[in-house]
Amino acid sequence: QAFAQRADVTIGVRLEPPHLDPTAGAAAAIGEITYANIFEGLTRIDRNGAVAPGLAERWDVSDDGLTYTFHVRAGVSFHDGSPFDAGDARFSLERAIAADSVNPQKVLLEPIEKVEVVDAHTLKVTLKRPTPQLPFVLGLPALAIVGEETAENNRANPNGTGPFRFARWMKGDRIDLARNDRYWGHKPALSRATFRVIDDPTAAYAALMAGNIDAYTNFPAPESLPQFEADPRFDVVIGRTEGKTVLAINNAKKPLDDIRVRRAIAHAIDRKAIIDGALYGHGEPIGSHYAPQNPGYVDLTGRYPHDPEAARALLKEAGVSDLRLRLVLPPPSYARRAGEIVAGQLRDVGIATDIVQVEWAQWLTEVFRDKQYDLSIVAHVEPNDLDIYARDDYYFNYHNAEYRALYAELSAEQDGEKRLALLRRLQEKLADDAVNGFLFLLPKIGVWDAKLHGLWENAPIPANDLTEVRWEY
Amino acid sequence: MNARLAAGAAIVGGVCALALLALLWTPHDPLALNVAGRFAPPSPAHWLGTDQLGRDVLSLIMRGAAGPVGVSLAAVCIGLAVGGTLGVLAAGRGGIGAHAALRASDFLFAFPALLVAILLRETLGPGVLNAMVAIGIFNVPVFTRVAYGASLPVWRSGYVAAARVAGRGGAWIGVMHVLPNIANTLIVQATIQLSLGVLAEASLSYIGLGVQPPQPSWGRMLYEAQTLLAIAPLLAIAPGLAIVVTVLGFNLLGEGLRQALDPRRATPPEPDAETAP
Amino acid sequence: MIRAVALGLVSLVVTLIVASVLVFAAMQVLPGDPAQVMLGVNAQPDTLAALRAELGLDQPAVARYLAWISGFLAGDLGMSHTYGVPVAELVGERLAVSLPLAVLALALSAAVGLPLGMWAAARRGGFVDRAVLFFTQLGIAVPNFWLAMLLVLVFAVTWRWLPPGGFPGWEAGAGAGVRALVLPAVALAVPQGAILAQVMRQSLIDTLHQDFVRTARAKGLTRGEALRRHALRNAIIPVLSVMGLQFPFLLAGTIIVENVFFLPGLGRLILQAVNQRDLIVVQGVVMLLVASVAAVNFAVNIAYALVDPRLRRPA
Amino acid sequence: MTLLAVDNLDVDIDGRPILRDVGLRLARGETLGIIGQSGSGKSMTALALMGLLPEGARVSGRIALDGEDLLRLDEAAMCSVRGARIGIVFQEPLSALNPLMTIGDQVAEGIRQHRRPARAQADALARAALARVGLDPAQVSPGRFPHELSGGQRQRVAIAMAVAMEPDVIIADEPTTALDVTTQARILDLLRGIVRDGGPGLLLVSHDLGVIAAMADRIAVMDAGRIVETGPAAGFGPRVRHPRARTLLAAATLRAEALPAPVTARSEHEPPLLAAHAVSRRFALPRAHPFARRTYRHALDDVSLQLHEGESVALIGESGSGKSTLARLLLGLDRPDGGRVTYRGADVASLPTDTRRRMRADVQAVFQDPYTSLDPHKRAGWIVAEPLHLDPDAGGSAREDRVAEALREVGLSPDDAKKYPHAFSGGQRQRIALARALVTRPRLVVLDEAVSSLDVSVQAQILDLLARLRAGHGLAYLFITHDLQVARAVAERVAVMRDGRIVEEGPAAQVLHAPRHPYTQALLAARPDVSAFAV
Ligand SMILES: Nc1ncnc2c1ncn2[C@@H]1O[C@H](COP(=O)(O)OP(=O)(O)OP(=O)(O)O)[C@@H](O)[C@H]1O
Ligand SMILES: Nc1ncnc2c1ncn2[C@@H]1O[C@H](COP(=O)(O)OP(=O)(O)OP(=O)(O)O)[C@@H](O)[C@H]1O
Ligand SMILES: [Mg+2]
Ligand SMILES: [Mg+2]
Repeated sequence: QAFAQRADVTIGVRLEPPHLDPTAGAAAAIGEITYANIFEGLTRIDRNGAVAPGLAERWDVSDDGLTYTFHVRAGVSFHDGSPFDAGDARFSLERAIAADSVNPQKVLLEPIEKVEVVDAHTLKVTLKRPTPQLPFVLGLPALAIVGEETAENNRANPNGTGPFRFARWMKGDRIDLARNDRYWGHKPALSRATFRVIDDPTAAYAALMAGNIDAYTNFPAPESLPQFEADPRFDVVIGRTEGKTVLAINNAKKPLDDIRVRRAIAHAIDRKAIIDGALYGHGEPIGSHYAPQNPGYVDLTGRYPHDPEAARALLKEAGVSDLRLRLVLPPPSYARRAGEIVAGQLRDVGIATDIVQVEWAQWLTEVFRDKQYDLSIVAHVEPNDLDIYARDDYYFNYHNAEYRALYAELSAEQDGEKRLALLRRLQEKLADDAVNGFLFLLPKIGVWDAKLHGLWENAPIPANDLTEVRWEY
Repeated sequence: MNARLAAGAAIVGGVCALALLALLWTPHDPLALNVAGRFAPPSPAHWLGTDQLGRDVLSLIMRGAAGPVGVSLAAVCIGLAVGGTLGVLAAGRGGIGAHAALRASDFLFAFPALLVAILLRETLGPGVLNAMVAIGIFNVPVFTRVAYGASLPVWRSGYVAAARVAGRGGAWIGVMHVLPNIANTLIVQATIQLSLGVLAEASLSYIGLGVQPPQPSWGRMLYEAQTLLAIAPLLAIAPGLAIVVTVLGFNLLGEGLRQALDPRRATPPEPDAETAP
Repeated sequence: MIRAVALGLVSLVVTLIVASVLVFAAMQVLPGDPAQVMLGVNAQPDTLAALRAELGLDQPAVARYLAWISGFLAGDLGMSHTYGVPVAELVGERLAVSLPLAVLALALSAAVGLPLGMWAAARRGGFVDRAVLFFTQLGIAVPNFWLAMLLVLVFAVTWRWLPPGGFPGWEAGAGAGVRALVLPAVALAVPQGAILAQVMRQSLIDTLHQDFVRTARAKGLTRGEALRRHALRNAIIPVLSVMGLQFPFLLAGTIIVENVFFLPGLGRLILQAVNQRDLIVVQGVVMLLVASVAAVNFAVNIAYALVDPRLRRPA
Repeated sequence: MTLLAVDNLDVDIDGRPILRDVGLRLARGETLGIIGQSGSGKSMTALALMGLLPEGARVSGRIALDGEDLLRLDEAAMCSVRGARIGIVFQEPLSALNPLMTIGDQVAEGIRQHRRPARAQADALARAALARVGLDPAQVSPGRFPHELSGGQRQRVAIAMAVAMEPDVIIADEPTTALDVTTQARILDLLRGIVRDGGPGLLLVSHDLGVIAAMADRIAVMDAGRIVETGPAAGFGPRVRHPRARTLLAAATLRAEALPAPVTARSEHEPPLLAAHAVSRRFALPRAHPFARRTYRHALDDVSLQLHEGESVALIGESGSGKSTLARLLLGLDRPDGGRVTYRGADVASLPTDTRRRMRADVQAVFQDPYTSLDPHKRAGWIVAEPLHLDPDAGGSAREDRVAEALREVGLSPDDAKKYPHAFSGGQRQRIALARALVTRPRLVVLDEAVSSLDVSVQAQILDLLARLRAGHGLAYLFITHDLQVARAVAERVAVMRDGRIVEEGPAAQVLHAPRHPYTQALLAARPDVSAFAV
């Protein structure tokens, strides 16, 4: 066709990032804009969730698993023109580990003993104990490599090594990126990219329909998908995230500390109705805290079939009647919608619920920090996060010695097969104890212009990697 | 009784009756989910069909009336109690105190109800009480102004002077003379505020600050129906119409009352009958 | 006149001081820790403490108030916790959207509402009057978010005449900016215009009953001339005060409409700031609103004085 | 040829008959006075001539101006008649003027409307018209706004607007009712002058016989929408036949022949019942800006007045002279800025509670307006009983008896206690107010313009009643009025106020017949003579 090749794209995002420094904020929205576009790490996580080389071309692991040697690329420079070398990498890591660090992934770097520069292109990381996860961790958005001089300005004026540089931010409306012509790697096809903040599902629908945006990679209103599917202008792509959506249960609170009550709740839940009702059928049921796409997954969804009779019987056995629970719901629509359905299902087995809708700030303090809740619904989007059930102070209040022992075993285990076996046992343990109500894996619903190619189908981490995005007519 | 008054009274009466009835009886349990039977079109079993979770829309609309009606009533009571008292006192006392009271109530105008509701939600947690207080606060300055304006001439009237000469104190005068004489004005304003209150409650529920789920609310129904317009337009039309009709009803009632109670329309006093010898 | 100006300034200052204390106090009782919100679920206690210190949240409340207010007086509204940019800059950017939007909405509502009200008053009791009354009542009763949604569906999605939302920025040209504001302004203006039409109508009818209108007619003016030359100016005073009340409402009461049209306005800023516990931004915006209410009151009073000579020179 | 001829004029408003078969004749240079009670249709007649009847009015009959029937004219033609050929002066001088327009513009507007002259020319004509009514542009700038003028000046502006176009007919609807006697006299002079030199016909509407007597060549009496009597002014009274017209005239020309004698002999040593000692009261005027010095209006300036047991005192003076302010101080409704008010010799400001209650029971009041002095939401019985809490003897069933007694005393029936104020006429309401004042068996009643808003005939009845009560109970009165006639009828002693001071005080006979102070003399001289109406 005679059209000039388009080289710009406008992508809708639900939340505006508070700032653009992924090393200083937990908001997923930061990564959704900066990851792989502006900032790069030593490693990167690709569209399938696998670890791939980033600013480190390759790395070697010592036999005891305690020393990692990263060979960083030559000829890389930051957007401001200053060159990148192993010193920048060390600075970035040390900055993240430091006592006054505000890095949201600081906890994952705890095994690091020290970071040394061997030469300009070699970095040595020494660990306190074997941590096979390290290359994956270093690929997370928060472990982006930053320049020493510009690190403190990244919030408003991010300076990275990625294929796009930051151009402009109209707060509340859009963030513009422009191609970095000095990029070390493969040049992206796009010369400009715009992220527009569109929070309201109806507005997102209208913006797509009216051609105001080209893509919405995490579309919040699955109910309108049939219209996009029927419209040849659009591609609808349903992928996976790592978002294990659970009905979190406060395991320390009476009578929820009684396993029979938790099992009754598990029986009361009808995942199909929830997935149909809240996600219009898009979403996979899960039976434990583990995503189906990951190695070692076991399908435990049959462990507690939907059975109101059984639920009622269990409650009776536990001597619980007139149970009234507080269901605290954070803002995302999957939580609000699923919450309403869960409340209805619990009502069917004689458990009354008070729904309390809160914003994140309140959820974080009330539920997450102070553990003042009975039930809540939230998607845990961190990959490989079985450790949260082994933590002392996690909001589920699940304190189980057996699980912790198993998890400790897993952490130290280097052997692949054994790891998988342990992973399975951990999943089964969680399901057995009915720690939480395990609902579904959050789908990644992408709607974009049919001529747009190269966007991620799945979301192993929250990101909109634009390196391979292009228009094809 | 004029036409507007009649229409307004009929609508408001109908909505209130429906809200009360819904507490005792609805065609279906408005909270009963049936995801498999969602988006059913209107049928004899479900007059307005079912919603995205298979609930009966008519039952939801009926039960949903309690929110706007209850909230706006409570909010008007707050406005009347605080604003009315403030206005009457300010008019009776006069001076710097009155000036301060009026300024203070005007000051509340600077805080849109929505903002107050958001702040309240963050401090007290979400719930219908916040909506009442937020809209109530919004009503305070309105009633202060109205009560002040209406009671000022009453405080200066001959019969208040006469009551003072009769040895009566300010409290007696305020209650026995001023209040009954400004009641009409306050009632008219109250119906107008009620209509605004219904609208405000709908807006607050629309952004999740009103009645909490699973209890149905018109504003939230509208919010949820927005993305379903193409699939089930009735889901958006039904609560929208319910809001419009209710607001219109209170509005008509207010306008009708204003007309009926307008002193200009009152029949002129009979000419003196005493001139005959 | 001088009296009005001076009194206005004094009450503006008092209002702002009272508001600042109230707002600051309200912010203190908000539950939720700004640092926690910024750092999310994986934040470690020492990380949180570090951030709190960085934001100055470890200081006692009184000290923070004094720091804030003294900065405020010096024209420094502080730094946004989340964005890390000066609040003034943030508010300025949003005002560049909200202010034109409010002005446009007010202008639209006045441009439509006032003539409608006049027309109805001139034909009171007639068909026009009834029609205006009916439609204005409907206009008031329709929730504006509902209207906004319909406008988007019709004018943006179906006909594609206007953008469905967003704001391209004024540097994209005044035309593009105004185009982006048309639909939201209409959504806001419909109920406000309906109110203005009703107020205008009532006020005109009240004025038309007054003796001086009869005097004017006795001089030989026609009904229309008497209305235009005598009743209108007298009737405009209550209309002015209603417009004065509407303006701050339009400036900030538009969170919902801003959401539907994903406009980067003040309403969304405040909502976002509350949710992210960016207290200093909330404080700043609320102060701005209070100041604008006071300023508009002030302007309305001046406008009264311009319209009404009785307020210019006391008898 | 008659200038204006009205025949068979009928007006209905919303189906209610307002005017019936009204017929009038007016010649050039002639003044026709229309009198009649309130509500008899005088204003409606005037408005019908202007074609300015309220909405919903239906007119039939004939209004011929120089032989042309105005009722046949279309609206545009009628507009060119209004102002140009018929001018009208309305009653209320403040509300009849547009507050937002300068007086010059308001006068010029009519000129521009009809003659379409150049702006400067219109302004010049307006200045001339203003000068003609005594508002010399050098002193009263045409650039002033109505609120910057006194009541009399405003009325002059209204007249200037009416005469600026040299109309053939001038209608003046109660042009002086809102004004005090001295201003009234000046306005009437002005109107008389205009009729004399310009030769227009003047239709003068008033319920005040004094005004009509001073002005009219011929007189028409209206009653219930009809003209019941017409004739030349000279010797009008004796010729009147219609019974309603006769009562009207009789009441208006009433003379209080017998001054009521003091009932109780009082001892010189007893302190006065109620007294003001050198009181002053000032009101802050609005400041130009917050830092300006406060300025005050001295409503009362060093005023002393003593009211003894059984005595009847009249306080007269023109509007704004401070009469009501003094009454409010005496009644304890307001506090003086200087001086003292005493009750039986004790300072009112520091009375012990029981004495205060006694004072409240002893001193009662009746106020001016019969329509606002009764709470419309309370029954007459409740209203009358309101002060009874002051009287320990009036508990339980005694209460009802006392109310019934008070009602009977003022000539109402005890059954009236159940009715609401709106069911009573103006005169009856003032009786209820009086009953309320009497129910505690007071020693003194302060009557602030208690009869001024009543019809003359009703006025007479109330005055009669007061005289009887005084004779029966030995009541003392403080009678505040701007009406000399009334003062003459009730008072033994008269005090004259002007600008917040008492300028003359003495026995009624002396002050009203041989005044010493020039102001009192002017007041008496300004009073029009109504003897022509004596029936
Ligand atoms: N706008 C109106 N609509 C209906 N009836 C009216 C209206 N104005 C006056 N009337 C009635 O018309 C009758 C005559 O009123 P009009 O004003 O002519 O009396 P008036 O003789 O001028 O009395 P006053 O001395 O009190 O001015 C009264 O019964 C009055 O109630
Ligand atoms: N509350 C007040 N505030 C300010 N000025 C007042 C107040 N009350 C009275 N005045 C002024 O005091 C002066 C005397 O008023 P007052 O009412 O005593 O006059 P009056 O003799 O009773 O007049 P009228 O015959 O019109 O009733 C007037 O100039 C009036 O404007
Ligand atoms: Mg009249
Ligand atoms: Mg007075």
